[in-house]
Order: sequence, then C-alpha cells, then structure tokens
Amino acid sequence: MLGNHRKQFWGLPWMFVFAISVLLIPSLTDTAYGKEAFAESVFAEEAFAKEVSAQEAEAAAEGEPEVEWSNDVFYKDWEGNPLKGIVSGYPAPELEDSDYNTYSFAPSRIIIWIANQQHLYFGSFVLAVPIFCMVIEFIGIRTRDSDPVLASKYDKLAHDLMKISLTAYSWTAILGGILLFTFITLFPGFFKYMAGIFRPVMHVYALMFLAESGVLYVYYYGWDRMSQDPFMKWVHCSLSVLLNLIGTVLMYLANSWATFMQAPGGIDEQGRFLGNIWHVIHSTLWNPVGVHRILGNIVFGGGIVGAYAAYHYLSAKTEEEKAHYDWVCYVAMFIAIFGLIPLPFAGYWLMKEVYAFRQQMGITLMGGIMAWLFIIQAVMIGLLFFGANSYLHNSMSRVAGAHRYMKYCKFMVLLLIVAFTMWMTPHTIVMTPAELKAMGGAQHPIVGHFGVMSAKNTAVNLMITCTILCFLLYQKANKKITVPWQTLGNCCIAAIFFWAAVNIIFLGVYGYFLPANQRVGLSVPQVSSTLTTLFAGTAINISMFKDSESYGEIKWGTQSKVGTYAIFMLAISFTWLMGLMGYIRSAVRLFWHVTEVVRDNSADAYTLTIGEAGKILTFNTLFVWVQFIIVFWVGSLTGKKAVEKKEAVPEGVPVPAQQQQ
Amino acid sequence: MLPEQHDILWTFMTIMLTVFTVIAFINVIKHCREQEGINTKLWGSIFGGFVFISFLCTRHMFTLVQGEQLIFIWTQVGVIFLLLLVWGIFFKSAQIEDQSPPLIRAAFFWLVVGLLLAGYTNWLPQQRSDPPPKGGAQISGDITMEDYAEMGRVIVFGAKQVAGQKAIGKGQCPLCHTFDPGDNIGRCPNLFGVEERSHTRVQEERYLNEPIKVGETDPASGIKKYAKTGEDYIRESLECPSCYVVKGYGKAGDTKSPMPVIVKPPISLSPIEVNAVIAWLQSKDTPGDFSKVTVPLPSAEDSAAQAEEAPAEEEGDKPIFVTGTEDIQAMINTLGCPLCHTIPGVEGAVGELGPVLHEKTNAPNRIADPRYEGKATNTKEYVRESILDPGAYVVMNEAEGELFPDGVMPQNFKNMLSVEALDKLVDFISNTEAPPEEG
Amino acid sequence: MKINKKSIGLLMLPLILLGVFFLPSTVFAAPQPPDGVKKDLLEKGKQVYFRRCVWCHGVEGGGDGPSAERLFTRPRNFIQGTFKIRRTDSGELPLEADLIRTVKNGLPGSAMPPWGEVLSEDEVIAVVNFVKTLVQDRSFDDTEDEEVNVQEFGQMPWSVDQGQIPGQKLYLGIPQADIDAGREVFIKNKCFECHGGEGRGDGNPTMKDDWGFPIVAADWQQCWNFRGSRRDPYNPFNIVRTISTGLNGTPMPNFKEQITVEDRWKLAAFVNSLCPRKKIDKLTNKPVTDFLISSLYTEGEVARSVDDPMWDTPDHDPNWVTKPKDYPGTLNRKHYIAMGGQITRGERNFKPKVDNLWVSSRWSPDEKAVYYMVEYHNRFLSQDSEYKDAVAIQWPGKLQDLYGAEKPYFIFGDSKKPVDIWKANFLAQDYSPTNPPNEKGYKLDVSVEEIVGHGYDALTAKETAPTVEVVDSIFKQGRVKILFRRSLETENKETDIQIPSESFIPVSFMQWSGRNKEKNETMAISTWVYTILEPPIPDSIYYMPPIMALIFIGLEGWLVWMTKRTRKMYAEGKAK
Amino acid sequence: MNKTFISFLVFVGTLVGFHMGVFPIFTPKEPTWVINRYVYFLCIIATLIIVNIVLRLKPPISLNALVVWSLGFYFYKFILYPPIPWTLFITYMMLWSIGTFLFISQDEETFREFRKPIVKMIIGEYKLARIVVFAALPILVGFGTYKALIPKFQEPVELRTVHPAPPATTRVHGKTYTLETQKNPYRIDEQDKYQKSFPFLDADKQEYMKNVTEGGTVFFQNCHYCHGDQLNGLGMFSHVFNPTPANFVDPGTIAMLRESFLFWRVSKGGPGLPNESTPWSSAMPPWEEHLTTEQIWKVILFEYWYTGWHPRTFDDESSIVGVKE
Repeated sequence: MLGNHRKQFWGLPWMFVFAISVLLIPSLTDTAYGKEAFAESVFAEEAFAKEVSAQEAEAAAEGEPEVEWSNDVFYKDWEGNPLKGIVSGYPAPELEDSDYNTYSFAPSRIIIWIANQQHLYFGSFVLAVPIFCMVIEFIGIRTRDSDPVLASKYDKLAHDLMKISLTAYSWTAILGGILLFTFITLFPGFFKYMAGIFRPVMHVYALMFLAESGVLYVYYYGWDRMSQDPFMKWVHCSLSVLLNLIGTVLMYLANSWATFMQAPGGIDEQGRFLGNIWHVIHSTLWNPVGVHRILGNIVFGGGIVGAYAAYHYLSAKTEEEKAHYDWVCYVAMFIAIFGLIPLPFAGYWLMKEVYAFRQQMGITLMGGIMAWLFIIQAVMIGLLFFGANSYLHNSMSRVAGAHRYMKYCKFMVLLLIVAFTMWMTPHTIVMTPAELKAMGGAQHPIVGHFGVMSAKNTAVNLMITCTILCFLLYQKANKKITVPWQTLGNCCIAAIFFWAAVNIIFLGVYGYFLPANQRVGLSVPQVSSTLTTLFAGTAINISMFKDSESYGEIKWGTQSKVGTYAIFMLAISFTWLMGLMGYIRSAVRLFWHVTEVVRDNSADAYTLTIGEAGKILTFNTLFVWVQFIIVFWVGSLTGKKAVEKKEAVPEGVPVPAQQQQ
Repeated sequence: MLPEQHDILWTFMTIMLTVFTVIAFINVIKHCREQEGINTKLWGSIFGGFVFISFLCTRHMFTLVQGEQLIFIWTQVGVIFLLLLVWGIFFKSAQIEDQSPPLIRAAFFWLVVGLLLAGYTNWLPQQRSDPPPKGGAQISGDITMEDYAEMGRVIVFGAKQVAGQKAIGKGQCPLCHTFDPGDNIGRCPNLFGVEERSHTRVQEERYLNEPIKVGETDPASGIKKYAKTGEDYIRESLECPSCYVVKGYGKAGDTKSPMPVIVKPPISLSPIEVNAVIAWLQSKDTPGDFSKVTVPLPSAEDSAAQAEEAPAEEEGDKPIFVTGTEDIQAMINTLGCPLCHTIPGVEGAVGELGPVLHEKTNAPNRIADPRYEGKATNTKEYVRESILDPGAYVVMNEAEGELFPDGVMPQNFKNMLSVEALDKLVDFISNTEAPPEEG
Repeated sequence: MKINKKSIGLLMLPLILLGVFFLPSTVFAAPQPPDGVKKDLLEKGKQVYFRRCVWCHGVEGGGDGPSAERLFTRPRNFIQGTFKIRRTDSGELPLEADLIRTVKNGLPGSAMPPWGEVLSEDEVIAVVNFVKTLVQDRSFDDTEDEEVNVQEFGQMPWSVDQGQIPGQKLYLGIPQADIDAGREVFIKNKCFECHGGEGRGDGNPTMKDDWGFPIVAADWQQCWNFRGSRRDPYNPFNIVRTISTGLNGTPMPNFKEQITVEDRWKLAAFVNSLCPRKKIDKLTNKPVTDFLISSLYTEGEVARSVDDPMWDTPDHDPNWVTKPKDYPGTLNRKHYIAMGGQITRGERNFKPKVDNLWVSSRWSPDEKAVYYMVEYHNRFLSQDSEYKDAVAIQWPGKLQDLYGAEKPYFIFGDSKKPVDIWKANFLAQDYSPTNPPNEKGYKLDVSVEEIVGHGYDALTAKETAPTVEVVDSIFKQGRVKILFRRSLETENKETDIQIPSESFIPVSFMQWSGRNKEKNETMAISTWVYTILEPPIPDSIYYMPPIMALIFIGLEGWLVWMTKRTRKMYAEGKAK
Repeated sequence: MNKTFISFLVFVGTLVGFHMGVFPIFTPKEPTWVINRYVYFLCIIATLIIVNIVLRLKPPISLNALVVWSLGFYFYKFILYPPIPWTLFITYMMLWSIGTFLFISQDEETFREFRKPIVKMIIGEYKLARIVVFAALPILVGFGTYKALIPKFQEPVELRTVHPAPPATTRVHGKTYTLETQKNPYRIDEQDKYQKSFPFLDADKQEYMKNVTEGGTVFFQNCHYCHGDQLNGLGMFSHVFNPTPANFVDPGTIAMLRESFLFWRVSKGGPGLPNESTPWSSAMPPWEEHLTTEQIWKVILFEYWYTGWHPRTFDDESSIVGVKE
C-alpha cells in the first residue's frame, strides 16, 4: 500500500519537471530555434512588405493617395533593418499636466501601483489555485482504484480550494475594475494612447474573461454531479485543463500591456501603431515575463495554500484535523518548492532579454539605481531558501528513521549560510569614506570577489543543490533500502552531488579568469549541473525505493511550531518578493510610461527611494493578506455547514492511509 | 513621495490596530457571556472605550503627513500596550486561562516580518532619482555652446525630429525656409551657407541702401537698421525682415519681406532664444565646430531676468494645440495663420504667403472652379476642408499669375485643433470678407 | 597586566629582527667595488623598463619622460648615476640592494610607486640592472675608479613601546633627555638653515638640485613624505640613514664625519618627535583623512586668539596616543584634511605646494557662532599682492535644497547647486622668504572674500554685508594659522549657508600658494568632508538609563509570569 | 552541568588565549600560505573540536549555539581583513544569526533542548543564574541607553554606484556617438599580439604601438596623478579624493566594461555622471575639455594594453568575429 502511494505521489514531481522543461525549452534553445523561427516569420513579413512597397510605388506613379510608412522601434528584418509598417495610429502624445489627475494625499503613481499590485496578487491567486486543483484532482483520479479513501481526500481538497478560488475570482474582477478606473481617472491621457493601440486586445480580454467565468462555474457547480461517473469525471478534469488554459491566455494578454510599456514593439519612434497587433502583444519581454509569472504564480499559490493550511493546523482542535492540515501543508510546500527551483532560471532569461532590448535598462537594473533592490531581492530569496530548508529539517523529525540524516542538517545549514553570504554581498558596498580608505578601495580584496556574477551564480546553484539534497534525504528518511544495488546507488547519488558541487565551484572560480562576455556562458553548465542533481538524483533515489521497507510511519500532525512558522515565513516572503519583483520590473522604466516613446510628464515621474518602496511593499503584502483572510473566511462560511453535516455521518470512514503514515 | 503626502502604510497600520481593539472587545464580550460572575458592564465599557479611542486615533491619522504619522503611530502603539496590559488583568481577574488565538499570533508574526522588511529597506541608504529635465541632455555644469546651438535647433525644428517629415518648432522657420543644399521650396531663401553669406552681405552696396539705408528705422518693426557684422545681420534679419530683402523673395519690388517679425507675436522669441537660433545658424554647416559662433552664452542672470518677463520658455517643446476656449484672435495667432494669410478682423494678420482669406466671397467661387476636385458643397465645408487638407485645392495667386505653392501650409492642423476649436475657426473664417472700402 | 607584557614582548620581536637585519652592514664596512651589472638580466630588465618606467624616466633614462614636466619632484635622471637613498657614502654609487629596495618600496612624497606590489622579485632585480646600464657618466662595472663604503648606523638605542595602533608602529617613548640632546645637535649643526626653526623645511627658498631644478628641504612634521620611509614612516632609522649618507644630487650633505653615530640617533629622535602620529593608509602611505570635522560644543565665548589654550590640540591622534597633559576645556582635536592639486577643471595645478590642512573647530550657542581654525604648512609665502596666499572653506550654498547625499560640485559648485565660499586672502607683514627663522612669527594682512560659486568660471562676490571674519591669524616658522568665525545664521538666506547644529554639513577646503603663482582655479583642493556642530551632552543621560532599566525589570517580571503560566497550562493540558 | 561548564571554560579560554597570544604571530605584514589569519582561525576551531572530543565533553546544544555564533562574530570582526564596512558586518551577522537559529531549530527536540536552560533559568530552577542574568540585563540595558545617549558622530554612509547606466548616446566635440555600437577606432588589431612590444621602441614600426605610446603619453601627462603609475588607482593625489580613483588592474573595472562606456566616462568625467554616482564629488575631469577625441580613444587603448584586460564585447560581436576568422 505504501509503495503504491509513493508511486502515485511521485508522479507529481515528474509532471512538474516535465512542465518546467517544456517551459524552459524556448529559453534554452533560444539562440538556435528562436532565431530561425523568428527569421521565418520575418522573411514572410519582409516579402509582404516588399510586395506592398512595390504596390505603393505603382500607386504613387499613378498618383493615388499615398500611404505613410514608418519604421518599427523594435522589430527588425533579417538583415537588421527596422521593419516597416503602415502607420495606422496617432503619435504618442506629449503629456501635460492636464493629462493627469491627482489626489492630494498620495502620489498617483503609488495609487496605481497599489491598485495594480492588489489586482495582480489576486490574479495570481485565481490562476495558481486552479493549477493546484488540476494537479490534485488528477492525482485523485489516478489514486481512485488503489486507494479510494485517499482519492476522495484529494478530491475534497481540490473542491475546497476551488470554492475559495470562486470567491477570490469575483474579488479579482472587482479589483480589476478598481484598477481600470484608477488608470482611467488618474492617467487619462496615457490611457487614451494605450487604449488606442490595444483596442482589439481589450475586447478579446473581456471575452476570455467571460469564457473563464463560464468554465469556472460549470467546473465548480458541476463537481458533485460529474464525479458520479468515471467518464464524466475525466470530462470534469479536462474542464480544469481548459480553465487553466484560458487563465494562462488571460494572463498573457494582461502581460502584453506591461511588457509593451517596458519594451515596446509594433510602433514607430513617434509611438504610432503600425497595424500589426501581434507585434504589439508579443514584444520582446512578453514570453519571459509570462513564463516567470506562471512559475511565480505556482509558488505563490503554494504559499497561500500552505499558509492557509498552517493556520488551520495551528487552530485545529482534533488530532484528525491536525493530521489533515499537516498533510496539506506538506503538499503545498512541495509544489511551491518545485516551482521555486526553476524560478531563478526564468529570471535569468528575462534579464537576458532586458539586456538585449536596451543595455542601459539592464545596467540600471543590475548596477544602477535599481541595484539595491536586487540586494533586497537576494535577501528575500535567501529567506525563501532558509524557510524551505528549515521546514524540511523540521519535517524530517516527524519521520521515523530520519535521525540517520538529521546530523547532516547542520552542515547543510552551514553550506546554505556560506553560499548565501556570497549571494548577498553587494557589488557596491555602502560605507563611510573612512571605511573606504581603511579597506583600500571600493572593492574588498576578499569579499569583493563575491560581488560579481560568477560568485552569485555559484552561490545560488549551491543553494539549490543543497535544497535538492535535503529533499532527497527527506524522501529516503523512512526507507530501509533493500534493492541489491543500494551501495552502488548511494555512491552514484553521492558522486553526482559531489561532482556537481565541484563543477559549480570550479566554474565559478574559473569565471574570474575569463573576459566578461565569455563568463556569462559559464552559467549554462552550472545550471545544468544543478539540474542534473535534480533529475538524476531524484531518479536514482526513487528507483532505489523499490521493495523498500519502512522504518516507521510519518507522524502527520506532529509538525513542530518552527516548521509551521517557517511556512508563514515562506508565504509572506513570496508575497513580498512578488511585489518587489513587480516593482523592479515596472520601475526600471524610470520616467517613461512607454520606454522612450511616452514620457511621464507628471509630477510623480521620479523613482522612489528604496525605503519608500519598501513601505509600500509591506503595505501591499499586509493588505492583500487581510483580503485573503476575508476571502478564506467567506469561503469557510459555507464550509462550516458541510462539516456539521459530515459530523452526522457515523464514524465509518477509515482514517486515510496517507494520514497514517 | 513628498513630505506633505500621506504614508499609506502607517494609515493602514492604525486601521489594523483599531481592528485589533475590536477583536479584543469581541473576545472580552465572548468571555463575559460564557462565564458567570464577570462584571460585563465594566469590562465591556473599558474595552469599548479602547475601541472608541482607537477609532478616534484612526480618524486623526488621516489629517497627518509622513513624519508626524510615524510619531503618532508610536503613541497609538502605547495605547495598544495599555490595552494588552488591561486585557491581561482581565484574564487574571476573571481567572480565564486562554491562549491568544492563532489568528492573532499569526497576524503578529506577519506584521513583525513585514515591518522588519520595510525597516531593512529604510536602513539602507536612500536615494531618489528624479527624471532628467525635459527635452534634451542633462546639463549639470554650465550650458555649453553645443547645448545652446541645440536649443536653437529645437526652436527651428522642434524637439522631436522625425526623418522624412517636415518637423516644425516654435520658430516655424521650416514653413518657408530650407536648410540643405539644393533644397528649395521657392518661397524664402535657402539658409544653407547663411553664416558665410552674412559676413559678405553686410558689405554689399545693395545691403547698405536697400530698401532702407543703414541707420534708418524700419517702419514695420520699428528697428533701426544697424548690422555691421555677420551676427548683426542674422539678428537683424530675424527682428527686422524688411531691413534687407534677398532678391526675388520680396513683395513690392523686393522691398518688403513676407517674413514675420520673429520677436513679436505670434512667434515671440525671447532674446536668448533669438541668440540660440543665431548660434545654430552659425554652426549648422560645420557640425561639431562652434568656432564660428559669435553670440555670447546666456548666463544664469540673463535667463533669470528673462524668466520674469516671459515665464514660458519651454514652449518650444510643446505641440501647438488649441482647445476652442480661447478667443478667436488668440486662437488664430497660436495657430500661426497670420504668418501667411491676410485675415480681415484679425489684427496683424497681413501675411502674403498664402491667399487672402475673404472666404465668404471666395469660397463659393472656389467650389465652382472646374479645377476643384474636393468634396465640399458649401462655404463651411470648403473652409473645413482647406484647413484639414490644404492640398485639396490650391488657390491661384492672381497677382503673380501662378498657383500658390502647394505643401507650404502645414498638413497637421487636425492635430492642433479640438473639435470645438475647428468649428469656431470654420465659423469665423467662413464669414470673412473684404473690408467695405475694397468691396 | 600579564597579557600586556606579553604583547610588548611580541612587539619587541620585530625590533630584534631589525637589529639582526643591520648586522651585515657592520660586517662589510670595508670599501668594496660596486655591484656590477648582471648582463644576463638586461633583456628582461629592458622589457620591464619600457613597459613600466619609461613614462617618467624617459627613453634614455634622463628623467624626461612624458610626465616629467608636470611632476614636482621630478623623476630621477639616471645618466649621472646619482641616487638619493643609499647606505653607501655620500657621492658613491648605491648598492644593488638599495636600488632594489627603492624600486620595491617606491619613494613616498613623490610619484614613484612601490613596484614590489606589481613586479616579481626577479623583475625588480632585472630592471635595477637595466637601470644601471642607463648610467652614462659613471659605470657600475668600473672597479678601478669606483668603490663603495657601506656605512654602519648602529642600532636604535631605545625600546619604543608607547602608543598602539594595529599593524603600525609609532616609535613613541624615546626618553625626553635624548630628544633634548638631539635638539642640541640640531642647533649645533645648523640644520635650521635649510629645515627651518621648527623643522618645516622653511629655511632656504633658493635651493637647486644638481640639474638646476628648484628643490626644497624636507618638512620634518610630515615624515610620511620622507623618501625611503615607506611601510615604516615613523622609524627614526630613516632619518639616521639620511643624515649619514646625505642625499646625492641635492644640497643635503652627509654628516658622517661631523656627528657621531650616537648623536645621529639622538638627532633622529628629535626630528622624529616633531612628526604627529596618525594612522597611515598602507596603500598611499599618507595619513588617513578625517572625514568628519566635529565642532566642539563650547559654553560661553570661544577664544579669539590662535594662541589661546582653548585652541591647543594634541599633535598626535588622540585615538591612538593618550594625551600627554590636560587641556583646558574639553579636549579638542585637529583633523587631517588631505589636499591635492586641482587637476580637473580650467587651469590645472599639477604641482600644489600644500598637501594637507589641519582643521579644528568650536562653536558656541551663546555667541551663536562657529569657529574654524585652519592651519597648514607652507614653507614660503608670497610677497606679490597679485598672487596672495589664500585659504578658503567651501560650503553648499543652499543646504536646505540638498536631498540625501547630494552636494554641489566640489570645485566651486555647479549651475544648479551653488556653493558659499569663505576665502581669506593674506600677505605677511615685513616678511621675506630669506629672513632668518623668526620665532615670533609674522602678522598677516587678511582680507576676507565671500564668494558664491556656480562653477569655476562663474564666481561672483557677494554684495551683502560681510558676515565671515578672520579673528586671528599668524604665519610662524612655515605654518599658517587662520581662525575663521561666522555666526550660525545670517540675514542673507539666499546665498549664505545657514549652519544648523547636530546635522552633517558637507564642507571642503581650498588653498592657494601665492609663491607658486596659484590663483583662481589653480589651487589645492580637498574633497567633500562633513562637519557637525556637536550638541552638548543631554540631560536625559541622567534619568533615561534608570528608566529603561526599570522598564526592563518589568519586562523580566512579565516574562517570568508568562513562562510560569504557560508551563502550568502545559502541565494541566490546557495548551499544546 | 559540570562538563558543560568545563566546555564553556574551554571555549572562553581558547578564544582569549588564542586572541591574545597567537593572533599577533599570525598577522604579519606579508601573509604567507601557512602563517595567516585564516589558518589561525581554522586552528582555533580545530583546537576547540579536539579538546572537546578528547575530554568527551559533549556540550549541550545551547552552548554549541553560543560557540557557533561567537565564532562567526569573531571571524567577521577580527579575522576578515581588511575590516569590512559596518553595513556589511551587520548584514553578515544577521545571516550568521539566522544560520545559528536554523541550527538550533532544525527539529523540535533540539529547539526544546536549546530552550531548556533558558526556561529553567527564567522559572528559577537555576537560581544563581537567574539572579545574575536578571540583575545584569537591566544594568546592561541602562548602560546601553547611556551609550546611545552620549552624542557620538560618525560620518554618514554614502551609497555610490560605481558603474552607472550609460546614456544611449553622447555628444563629444560636436559629434554624436551611439554607445551601443561605438568601437575604438584605434583598435585595429588584437591587442594580445602586442604584449611583447614596447612603447617608444616599437612605435615607429607598429601602427598599434604608436597609438599605445601616444595614449600612454597622454595618460602619464594627465591621468596618473589619480589613477597611478601602475593604473591601480593609487596616484599621488588619489588619497585626497573620495570616491577614490578607479583601479584599472582590478577585474571589476575596465575588464567588465566596453570601450564605448569608457569613452563616455572619460569624455564627460565626474560632472557627466547621474546622481546615483555622486557627480558632485568625483574628481574625474570632463576630459573633452582638455583632450581631443583621438587622444581619448588612444588613452583607452593604452589602458587595455597596459593592464592586459580585454574590453567587454557582446555575444553577437564576438560571434561575428568568430565567423570571420
């Protein structure tokens, strides 16, 4: 029975690994595949453009009214010349004071930021939770034959989450409305311009929203009815896939506004629309931002569900409840951490695209005024890894047999701290002039080396590897391995980790001896080392569990308080970090509404200090969680009834197996 | 954020603290109802009082701004501490053994973590980045000649120069003049090589005597003809176009220039701006070499003195736009119509580059002209069409016996006019007719 | 106590090693041929020379590389074979080891950097040998006409253990009697003729080196600028060596015959005692700049005379060396402000005559005024009223408009952010550089200019009534002291800085040496440092600590109560 | 208890003994492989571990935590050299404290064990300890308050961005340069080929070395006062200025930048910097006032030749070069 669950359960990471690799393919094969595909489309467009220009020349010869052509700001044809398009919009306005409205109590830019961020948080919530539901429901269906009790437990969890999602969905719509009104009222001139360009997208967006609602209602209200029949259950499950698809499309459409503002395409230098809406939508950052957000949403969803479960765990009255919520915590964390691991790589892709778009923008981010925000981001990432590891360590203690591995925990903590110290050392150190003199220059001869990219890559890869190792140990904790090749297997795992670490460190050190442009290339083998430990290590580890014996069961419901608070920590860090990254991405436009096309001429065009931004971020975080609490509370209003009903059922239901572990 | 603005986080905190007092109140009431023998009225009113005080605090918060808010919130935190103390006494006296609910503990944890993060960001050194000044490079030191000539260029062409399009700045020069070798629209002299010409020109016999002599005052601009140097000549040409008229470009036997006086409305360049234009004219043919520029750089006092006179110096960047709320005179002046047209009823509108606007009488004739291919059927439509699409019908210049040049009139009036403004303008122009003595 | 002794013993260890180091010199006291050129190293040496050295010393080694014209002291001309830092007798060629040491350690106070940190040992030896071949007038291989006598300097006769500074020896604690004896030697040998009465090198303004370039005597109060003093600037040995060997090519003779070795050490002790002890930045071999000038809170009136005990400050850095006597009032300190040539804008000054200022400050709330005393060493003042000597304090003009770390441009401000400059121009009365040392010093004719700067070429004198005054000033034995005073607030809020107390105010300094024809932007300048008007010790210091302690005791009680309660609840199963 | 106390004494004794006795020996002027401060630190740790193992002390987790935390403190305070700025110190200590916390809270048992002595102390099982601690803490707090109230000033910290984002274009001597694409016109050949050539000597024979020589001449007439004869930012005037002049030998400066970036920085100097890079205190002259464009490019060429660094290029550029060769 035990082995069976394991198999089912471990399908989950594999699905994730698969999904992530699919998402990562475009970034890894970016140079080869991307360029060709791009070239093809460009060729086609170029041919079209030539044809058109030939027509144009003819027309001109005949004296027909001429069509105005202009150069695209971003898209280039295969020879590197700007793509041409027919001007079909108005030039970007030079905004004046009359194009802005303000409230006296707070700058408009902050108000719109808050409105935007709140909407985004909820957007992430309603996008992430269906992904969760989909995965959990799918697992539930697969488990049904082997363990109906567990299956119903999964199913119930998915249903419960969906219920909350439903409330959150309407909440999101309200916040979206608020955002829209804020935008229109505070930035009418700018909104007019954006609306002029994105006109068709807005309608599609609205229609998609309608479709999303429809599917959502059918999915939720049809839950009980459709779960009667196995076939209908599959249909139901595929509805969830559809739901997620629509949700993703929605998110991508919404992203196109943001990415257009940051790195516009499809318009000319004056900001005139060149007639191709697809160009406007899929400007250069569209894909990386989208991928980054999907992963981020998964992590965020995990954080929310984790915190929700952790809270219920703390307030649980009965042992059963405790065991249940402990288990939910675990599932949520598991999903969140697996989303977290590839997240930095998606981030690298995004940064690469930013650099490719405008080097200045990249430098502003990494070395200019935004650089300190990245230090703060480093702190947050560190908190996430600390939280995740702390949770894992604490979780281990409730697994029988884990004490074999517990003694290694402290070394892993040491490694984490050392790596994190490297990761957090800023390139530009804040110091007094006297300290500067004492140090003999702006670069410290020792810790100064940690300030550059090589060290950072090394550090983050080591941290990830360490977390993976921790996971593997957790998996093994209560297994008595019986396969004949266990020594070999263990050696293999040890070797993989050892060589990965050696490789990562070696490449990190080697990077100092290379010119900067070649150094960038080293991150690829470093990342692949890390991913190897993830894939190969997990694979070997799982295959060793065949016919393994157990040291004992997992004592669900005995999670320590530190572990529980670690989950709170993770949730709040995710939320804060999400806000921070959003702020960085958006603020790097500095005083532009649309980079280098529409200038922000309002009084609020300055970039905030870190401290002011930090306060707003904290506000956003706390505020959104207050709303989440309200949403959960609203969700629990109906839930209570169900529980009461359930209590009436005689205690015939056996305790779920997973709970017994 | 400005110091006089509100800090949202602190306001939020006060609201949350008030919510906390409410939670405490509910908790106390709950206990009172569950347990016998507690003085419900006493405890209820005490905690109700806390709620009330907290609420007052919250209300008060909205009138404060940043620094005060931070101080204020500490006093409120003091109130909360007092509440906690009283709450503890309540539990003790009622002998209730209860732990704080997880919600409170979790919220406390969250608050602390969130505030620590905000604190961390405030612990780092702060730096605010202001946007660079509008329209051009950042000048942190003094203005250089290069910047100054660039300012002149902006006055001529506008800040946004777009290839393949005739960009027109505040000076509106490109309406008539051209600046590249071989490029001539035939209305006004090509200004390529004007720097070289300016030096020789002032020596010319014709300059010294025609149409007026050096030292005499030009009646149109009221300026005494004075040029001795190249710089003087260029400035004089801007301020007193009729002091010297290049052969073939004037009216009345090349004695009267069609060019408007550039220091007067509607263009009204300031002396600094005029100098900037001169600097640009003198340096434009030798990019990067400013040795030929003779105008002095403006000092801070100059611009300060000028700022008092003419507050809006940056207008060069702003696109011209009329909303229709202005009176018709101002509107027409803003749009620059008087530069080219003679419009009865508008003071100073005696331009001769374009047709005289006697549209009440002319328009019907124009529509009836066999050359006319536009869509207008009545005067108003015709006027509207002529404004928005000047090329639809090109009027014959009766005096010269040829068509007025096409393409001189700006094509972009549609971007400069609001709907009301257009209506107003059309109404006005449709009713223009020759003054009585002529008619 | 025990531990202290132990560490003293450890300090002694290097000293003993030092003694051992000098042992060989006593062994090879007899005349010997100069160290010949190692031919096999020449190719390598040439490579190093033409990559590293040629820029200053020139292709032929004539000290005429591209940078030579703009350097004071000029780079060494190798052709005649004169080298300053040796252990051989005056006029003789140096040992190879001397040259190696010079190349490795560089020459403080000049542009010669320490090459030992860049070049390997082999490269240094190679380049030294190559340099030997650049000597044309003499030859290191000439064993017939050339001989070298390696001098012996004896051992430092004192143990020096006072003053502790991490990683740096201060050589304090030489008995006062020996220092006084050294002073006698100083007077007897007329060192003051060149080095001035107080050793600031202000004796003789007309000296020239062997090539006819002007040269000045060393300022003994800035021993970190002594050639050959790198890494150990306070070591009296540097001085003994120079007295013993002289400096070839300069007017500095050797005193090998005139002064016994013992007396040379005593003289060195005297010279050494003049040099203020500061923390020396290892990289640049200069004292570490004080970036904060704290203005001392003074009750009542501040003394308006530079000689007043109120303006006494200890020579040595009070952080490292305990004050030798009690000063009236609270101990003030003088802050070291490094100065460099203004080589940024306009007419640049590559050869500034002054490379540091000492600034001390007091302020009085009763007077509502602040005082800044600026003192600096300048060997000779100007007599030319067109090129007056001057020193200025520069402030941001509009402090209230600055956000965060923002400041005006440090050279006369910029167009947006003006600076407020208090400039004191002065000429000394009855002064001539060739006068004998004057112990009373010279009175100065000071005129104060208040300037608003919007850039180095946009300076305007203020038209408002003068607010800054120089209340006292003196030029004495090569040292200028100027005491500025200004009220904290003035009526002209537009261009005058309004000085708040208890907040950090950027400030920088400028100095013009008239004799060096410095004027306008040709000057020496410091970077922005901060000054702060220190508040008095608040009254709350008497009652706040007990209050905090009481609150904490309350917290402790609460903690005990809470813990007991929780444990009870756990015991009774009411909490989990 | 007894053993715990011994263990505690061993720790304190070792640390004090090492710091007073051994530390000066291990911090000589010239660090060597064996005798340096980091080896010294490892020695302390080794000594502690060995003594504890030999004496079979098995210190409890709370003492371990104390030891771990203080060793971290000791490392950052005394061992790491040159001393790190206090902002960094606080950051590192924060991390180290988090790490210590993770160490003690890795599972519930260790956490409980860690808390046990504290709780016992609070509820009065360890009476003496409670008296000592409860008396000492308020005194410490009072003393801390006293310390905090004494006016004491340190110059404020300043943040400075060393390599700010360059503008898209820059105008030098009337010509506009697009930094994204601008290359050094004098970079006519791969500089590595000239590492064995010499300025002045080969200037007649090789075009490249001629430019390097001219660049070097300009450098040594104008730049070395700050950036130093060794290009390490330690020129004669370097100690005066803050920010200190850039060290070109450091791999973090010109080795990471493109020549066009240098061109911008050299031409526009300190006043051309954005605010985050403190334009008001940079002593870098806007060299366009003193030098010609050609001279600026040659100086840049010289700086790369002299230090041996290669200017940063971009992937596309290098791949194009690769194709050509």
